[in-house]
Amino acid sequence: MSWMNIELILLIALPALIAVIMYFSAGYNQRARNSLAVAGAGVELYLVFSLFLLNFEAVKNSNFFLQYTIGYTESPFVINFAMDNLSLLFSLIVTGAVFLIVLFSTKYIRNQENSYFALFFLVLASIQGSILTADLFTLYLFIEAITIFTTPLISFNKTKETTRAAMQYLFYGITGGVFFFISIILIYFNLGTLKMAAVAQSFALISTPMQLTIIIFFLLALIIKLGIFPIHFWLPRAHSACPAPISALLSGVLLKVYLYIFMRLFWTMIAFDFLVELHLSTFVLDLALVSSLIGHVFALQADELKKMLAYSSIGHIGMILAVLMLNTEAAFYGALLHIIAHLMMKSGLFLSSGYLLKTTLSHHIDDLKGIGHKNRLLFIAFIIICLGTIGMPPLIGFVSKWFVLLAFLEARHYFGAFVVGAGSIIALIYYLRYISQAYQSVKMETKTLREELISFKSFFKNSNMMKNVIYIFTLLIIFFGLAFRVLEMPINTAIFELLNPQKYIELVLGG
Amino acid sequence: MEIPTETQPEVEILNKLMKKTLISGVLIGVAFALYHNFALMPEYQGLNEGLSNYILKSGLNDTGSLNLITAVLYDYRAFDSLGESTVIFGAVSGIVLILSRKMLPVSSKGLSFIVKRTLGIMTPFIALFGFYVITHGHLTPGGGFQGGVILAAISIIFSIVYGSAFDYRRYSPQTKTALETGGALTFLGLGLAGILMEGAFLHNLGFLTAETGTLISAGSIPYINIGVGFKVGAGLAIIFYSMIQKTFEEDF
Amino acid sequence: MFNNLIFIILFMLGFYALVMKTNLIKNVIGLNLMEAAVFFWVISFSDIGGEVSIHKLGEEVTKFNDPVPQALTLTGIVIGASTAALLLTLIMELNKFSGTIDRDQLEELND
Amino acid sequence: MEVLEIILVVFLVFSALMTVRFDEELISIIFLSIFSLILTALYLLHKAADVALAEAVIGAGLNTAIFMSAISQIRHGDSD
Repeated sequence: MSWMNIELILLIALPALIAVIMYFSAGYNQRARNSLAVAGAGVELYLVFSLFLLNFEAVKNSNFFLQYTIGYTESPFVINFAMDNLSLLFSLIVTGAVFLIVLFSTKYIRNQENSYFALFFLVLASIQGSILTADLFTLYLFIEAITIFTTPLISFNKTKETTRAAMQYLFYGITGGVFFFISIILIYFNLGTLKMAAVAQSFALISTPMQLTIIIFFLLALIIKLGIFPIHFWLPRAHSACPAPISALLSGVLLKVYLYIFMRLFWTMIAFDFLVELHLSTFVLDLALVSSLIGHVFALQADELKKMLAYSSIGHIGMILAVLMLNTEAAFYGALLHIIAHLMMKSGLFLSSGYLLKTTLSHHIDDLKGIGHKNRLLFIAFIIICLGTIGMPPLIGFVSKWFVLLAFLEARHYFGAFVVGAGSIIALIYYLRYISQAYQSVKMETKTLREELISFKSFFKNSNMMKNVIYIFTLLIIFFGLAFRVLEMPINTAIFELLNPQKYIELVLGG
Repeated sequence: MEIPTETQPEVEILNKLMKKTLISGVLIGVAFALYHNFALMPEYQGLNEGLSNYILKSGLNDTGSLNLITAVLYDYRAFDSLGESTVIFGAVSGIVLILSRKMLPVSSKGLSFIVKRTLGIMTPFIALFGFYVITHGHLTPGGGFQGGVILAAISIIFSIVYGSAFDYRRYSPQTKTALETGGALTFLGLGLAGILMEGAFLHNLGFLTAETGTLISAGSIPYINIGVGFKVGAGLAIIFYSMIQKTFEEDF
Repeated sequence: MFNNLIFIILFMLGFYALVMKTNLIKNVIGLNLMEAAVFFWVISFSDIGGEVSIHKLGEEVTKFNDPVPQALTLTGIVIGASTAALLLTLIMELNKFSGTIDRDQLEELND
Repeated sequence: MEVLEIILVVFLVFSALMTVRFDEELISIIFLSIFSLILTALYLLHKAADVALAEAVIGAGLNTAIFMSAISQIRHGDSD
């Protein structure tokens, strides 16, 4: 009996339970609801972190492995949940970011908090589920669940623009889901199993054209979900339409979860050699690099702060995907470090954009005039995070970009190195455009001034928590920039998992 | 709303035609490639080896459910069904969130007297069929999802025949939400009972098992079916009602 | 083996409606067609000429159809229905805001 | 059996074609409903009773109702 690792189920069930409670808390005290939300996310974080601390020695020696089996343990047809070093790392960073986002949203969201938090915690539960599951169909279910639960959150503000963005997001997401389903069913018909580990063992038995079909459908689904170049239109709209915490969730957290699923599928389940054999790895590498370049270039012409940030996300995700495709140890190191860095930076940027844009008339760049004068300290934090994204030396963005660059140079892939450098330079331009705009001193017309002041006053009463969250992100970026070697151990153990999928396979099938 | 078009219509039509042909060509190409690959699929022999073989051999012994699909859905892969009902819960709360303004049901008078009377006679039978499908999920085709949708269909038919305000008055949204939650909690509770009694989440409860083929057999499967049935039925009814409601402002 | 052909035809028809039609409702219908095509293919492919996979009391059936793909399909159908409902709700809202459900017109209104 | 299946499949493809072809949403939805019904029959022929029941109830019943309610709302908005 697998009594031992029941924490894994708890990690999924706890947010789901909180979501149900939240849904029925419509008429109740707002303060109690907010505390419940913070407490729920805090307990989740505590659970994951305690898993890390309790098994510290095991993680260090990279033989950390937890699993839980649902139902009949003796039959081969059961749903497994497994946690190895890679899932632990992702679970840890994702839960940490989500905790901070929840803290931010308790003060940011002012209407219909019950539905908001219900859906938010359902998303958290599905994220944990998709990270922990070792079963393909359950993974499909969780991916669909993420798409369905985030859609109402995107249209939370209920304007024309948000509704349209949400609709587009759902169309693309469901189409991706259909492709994912086809892949899964093809795998089942060929191998008669849905367990990732069992698929990994016998994937070579499938005929080559069928392998190609399966891999292409998986790739299509994930490219749609990640917003890589040919199918990236939905991403900037969806990521800029929703409320700021949801932007942070989508851009900062969810894209990383899809990257994790990508790694799980193409390193643990389908060995990477198949991609190389079928000449798909170079294709995806080039596609991702083009996507990175296009994302950065489009960010140049974006006239809205959040749209610019979303396009910049496309650029960064493309870069991470490209460097993963190099399939070397240095590449993994750079990619994982940049995943962590981008998670912190993009969440921080979106949250601070949410704070800043609450006081302006619109999201347009012209309305940002003088915003730096109004909230000095916060805007300095914003600039620091921007510099991190560009890649300034003492910050984590620099460290991660440096390792990515080294990985490209080591593999003698000079176009990749060029894209990393060019991306940084373009990013410098588009961030400076906004920063200079923010520090322009303007003479405001009295009417606008008064309008802004009114929204200002009512807003600033309760906003210390929001500021603090942004400062926490800033401090984290500075801290990890100086002490990035703290992250070395967990990242290296995660790389061990990517390089030795055999361990995961044996442990899942054996236990 | 009419949008004025400034460009010459011929050019536009030509553009559209070209786009259409191009995309159709691409689609046909992809279709041929797909067909080529799918034609290479080996003849399916899922029964001779692998997991389905296991289920066909010992599914009845393990679960006591005659219907093997129910055995898969509510026992072997019960977690998936739990996730699926969570997806419906999320969709319901999402739709309620999207459409949440001050709303009243559209008031229509409904159909003629004869239809109303006929429906009055029919309703118990439809409900009976729904409950039959739910409770006999482990013996005959059907189960919680299908039966739940049949129950939701009663609600839909009522709104068509009697006018949409009728069902709203009979069963308030609160009742439906309570039913939905009750169903979900039944499912979850049975899962937790599996931990306490059998040592694994959503494990079938052995002590409930009776003689195979009777109504109350197959461990916890009938109870899960009932929970899922209520959940799905109430959830889909909520979705339908949110969609036919009309915003308050438009009535002015 | 003409099931493959039917699958491809239906799938491509659905995909065509999803990509080429500008009416949003037709896009949802296209998505539904795509899903239905996949499910139809799954069921017809997993049919190996056996019985319905339900045991009969007192009878020993030797050949069943595989129940697993059917269970997966069931899950897929239910998810498809709830996504269709969500999509239609969003389209209704969009119609309320902009008075049209045409993709091109929405695009033009936006600029 | 074979003949019945072929006839049904022909009708299936025909109704799918009609669904895509017509610009009027209402006709499309009616054909989608017919499509689902034929699909139900095909599932039954393929000995998948559970899926057939689900398709009949969800595809032909619930989906049609939901589509119709959406259409009626959208049309109502237009006529005002």
